[in-house]
Amino acid sequence: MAIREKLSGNEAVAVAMRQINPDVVAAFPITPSTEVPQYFSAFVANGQVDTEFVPVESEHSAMSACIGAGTAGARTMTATSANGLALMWEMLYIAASCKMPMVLSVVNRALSGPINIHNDHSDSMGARDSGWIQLYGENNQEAYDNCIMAVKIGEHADVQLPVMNCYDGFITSHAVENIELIEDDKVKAFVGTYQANNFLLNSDEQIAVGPLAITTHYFEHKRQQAESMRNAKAVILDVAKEFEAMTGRSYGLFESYKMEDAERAIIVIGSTAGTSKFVVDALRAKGEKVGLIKLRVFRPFPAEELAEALANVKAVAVLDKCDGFNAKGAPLFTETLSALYLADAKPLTVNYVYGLGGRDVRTDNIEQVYADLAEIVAAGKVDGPYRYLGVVEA
Amino acid sequence: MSKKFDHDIIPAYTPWQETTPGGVVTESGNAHYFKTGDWRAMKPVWKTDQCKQCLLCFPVCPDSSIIVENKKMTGIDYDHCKGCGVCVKACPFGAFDFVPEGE
Amino acid sequence: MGNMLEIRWHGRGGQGAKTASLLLAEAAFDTGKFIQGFPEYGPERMGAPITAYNRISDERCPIHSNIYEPDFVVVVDETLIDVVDVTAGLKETGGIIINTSKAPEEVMHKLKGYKGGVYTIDAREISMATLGRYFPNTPMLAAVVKVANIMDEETLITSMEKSFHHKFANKPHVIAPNMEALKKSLTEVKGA
Amino acid sequence: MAYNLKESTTKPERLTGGHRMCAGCGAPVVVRTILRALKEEDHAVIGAATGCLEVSTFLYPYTAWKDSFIHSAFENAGATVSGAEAAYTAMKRTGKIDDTYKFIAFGGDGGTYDIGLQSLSGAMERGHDMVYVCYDNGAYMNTGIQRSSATPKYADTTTSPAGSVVPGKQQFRKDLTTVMVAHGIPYVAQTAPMKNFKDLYEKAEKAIYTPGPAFLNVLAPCPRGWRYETDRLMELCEIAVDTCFWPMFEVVNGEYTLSYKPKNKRPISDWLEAQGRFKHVAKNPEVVAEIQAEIDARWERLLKLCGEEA
Repeated sequence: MAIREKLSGNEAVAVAMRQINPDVVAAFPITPSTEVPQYFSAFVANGQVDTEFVPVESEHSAMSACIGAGTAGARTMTATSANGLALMWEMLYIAASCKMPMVLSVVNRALSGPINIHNDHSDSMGARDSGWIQLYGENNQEAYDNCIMAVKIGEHADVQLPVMNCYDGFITSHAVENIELIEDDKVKAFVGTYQANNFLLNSDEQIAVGPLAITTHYFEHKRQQAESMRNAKAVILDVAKEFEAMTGRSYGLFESYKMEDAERAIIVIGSTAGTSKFVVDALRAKGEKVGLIKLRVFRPFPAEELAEALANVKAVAVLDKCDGFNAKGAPLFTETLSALYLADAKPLTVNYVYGLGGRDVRTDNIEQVYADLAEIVAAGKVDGPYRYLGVVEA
Repeated sequence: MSKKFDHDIIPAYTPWQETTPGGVVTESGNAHYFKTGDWRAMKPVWKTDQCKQCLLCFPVCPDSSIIVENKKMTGIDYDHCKGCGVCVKACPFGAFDFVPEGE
Repeated sequence: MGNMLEIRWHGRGGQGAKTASLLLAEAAFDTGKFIQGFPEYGPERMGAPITAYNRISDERCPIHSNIYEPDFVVVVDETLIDVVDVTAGLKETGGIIINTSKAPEEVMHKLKGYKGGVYTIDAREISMATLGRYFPNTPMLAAVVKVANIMDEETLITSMEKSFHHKFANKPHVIAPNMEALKKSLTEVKGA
Repeated sequence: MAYNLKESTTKPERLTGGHRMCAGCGAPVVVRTILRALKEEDHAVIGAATGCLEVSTFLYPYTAWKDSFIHSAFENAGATVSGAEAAYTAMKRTGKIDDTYKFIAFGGDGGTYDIGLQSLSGAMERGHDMVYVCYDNGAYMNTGIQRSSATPKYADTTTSPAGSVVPGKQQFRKDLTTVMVAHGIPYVAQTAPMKNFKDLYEKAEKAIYTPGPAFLNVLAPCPRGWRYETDRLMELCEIAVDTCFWPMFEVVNGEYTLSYKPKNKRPISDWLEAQGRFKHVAKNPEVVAEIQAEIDARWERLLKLCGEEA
């Protein structure tokens, strides 16, 4: 019987971490992720977990300590946001290259500058090619559920990669909403005990981690790492099935909302998906054939699945909560385009960069996108595919 | 990793399917199998008769190449000795000659 | 989203408007509702005007934007009426609840012709009388529950008693005064 | 047990030959001695900052380390090893492991004095039971002899070249050992490979077996960067110590003790003239006097701290 609760996203993630009871948590405070180590350190202080909490002096050291702990054989977790993730950057790549499972909750926040504490996805999107699996949640429930599933995904023998559990700063992290928690013992059984294959503290076999690998070896190591990311897709789905059997809550690579006969669709990540669903319902009530795809897994990118889901759509708007600064569309858009290019069906596609620095995304913003899509369908072409939503124009 | 290699020494250009995950090396100290003796231009030669077994040559060697067994110097590991000559200078008894390699 | 009630709180940093919105969410949650309680965050510190929000409904609300057309507005600090557009977007089917010693008709002229319900409560007087210190949260919470008819009074009292026992586990002596403040507030809201 | 060189040779060699450090390098000599100070039955996790030592001892697929070893990056040996130590504490507490492990991080002066200072400071301040060893060769040797904050004044490096206007590095070296003393950690020492290695060995032993964080600053001559013949390693160490360029001392719970006082303090010109990196100034009386004055002032300060007569 699930536990009915009301928690903020950060509280929910901290509770998940308590239930997972990792060996080591090393973290440094940064808004809006700060509450995660705060709540968690209270669990440590009150003896509710067995974890060694390492209050490091920077995010770079947080990730470094996590790498030290993880390679030593510990189940390891941390949390950060924005500039904290940026400071970890170098170590993100190294963690992934060590093929080291670990869960990093990224409470998404705009990356400086200018400095801004509010939500967008520029932090984790910038780290999209660091070799980490990236899961994105819409609300506190998904942040909690993803945190638990992330442990199992990353530690799977076919994967062995670190996982980012991303959710929207303030909007999800600080809003209190209803949530269904899983009983402690069920979480414990679900994640099981972590047993690393090779680890520093194995007295039967001393190992060395983090070599200099020159041209005769480096490429093969990266190729092997890439394979783990490829393997992750099936594992993510298997773990989701197992999770559904436990909770009744179903997860995939993305969620298709009213897409069966949809002619116009939006692809979006995170909390805006909720606001968009509200709009889809309202437009559906008026008889409009609109739908929504909420991406949950950005790495590995579900290209084929996404192309298939969009096969019968006439026009699709890809919403990016960060700019790619390539002057030609933001990350989700360019990846979606690549997916569609290799598929047979190619709906008309348009990009909207929206919500930067916490610019509030209102239902009427989303209504506007569906209205624009109607115009695109009518015109049979896209004029100006690189658009901004909610920015103030002269 | 589908294949086992001697002493975990993964050959150059090993297929990615067979290399070690994350670049881990599971046989500690396998650098022992890498010979650095051919780096040597000069060679220390131990003169048993002049050696007083003070062992001062032992800790100064950067390449762990002074062989000591049962607290006695027994020889030089030429597989790894790079010929730096530190042992030669460290010996208070002149128990090493330092000669060009090949002589 | 039938039956969705949207509430906006105006307060000053440090006065507990955020806490009050979370308390309201908690009380509504206890009655089986789906709730959202969230502040609008900024770099503001003590004293700066802040805004917090509640959504309360019978099913999970997927919207994650701020609230622009609230059913009710709660003003925790009456001096804010002069500096913040407190009735912006406020539905005339709803109302505004202001913490002041004045009667509703005495503050109405400051509300830019707002035609909906205007209610006042002297949270300072109630708080001082019951708690001996100024904590406007409990009175404001009681007032908005009563005015917006979020739940019946008995349910609120039961829920808050439970919540106070949890919250003040380490200082049980403040539970009774808080309950008194709650009950007193339910009877002292003025306006219609 | 008192140090005995002969006895210490019975300890297993924990750094094998076959690594790719330069012939005559001081760093592996330092490392070997420190590892000998480990009890034979104790395991160790060794960490290293990116640098000569790291890239030369763990060039895939070869590791020269007999103990478990981790490298992650240049600036974070302190944090990385503190993470491993935290894992040990947690896993030992929950019964997942039961062997005894010691934690030692090695960094060059670049990875310690400069880019890794924050990470080192954090690890020491948090009180992890670990030893951080700086093998100080006074420049970024791994990238090709660039100046660091440990580089001596006037040294010719590739980023502080001796030019016609600017005669090499323009600043005296940072006194990192004192910075580490200011952390209030239980054990800090400065040492060098000397004679029968008693000082280095005993300090390593104390550092490893003092509970809590410890810091060792160890002189590690670099024949390539300092420009001297490789066989003069031990002579260079001796000159450094006897000129008081590199005093040997320890600080136990804040109490300074001098480990070695030269009977005849040698002039700093001996140090300058022994190395090619000072060739452009070694015979310049003004420069020599300036350096001598600084060396003397630092030495006097240290003597006072150690309660010694000048």
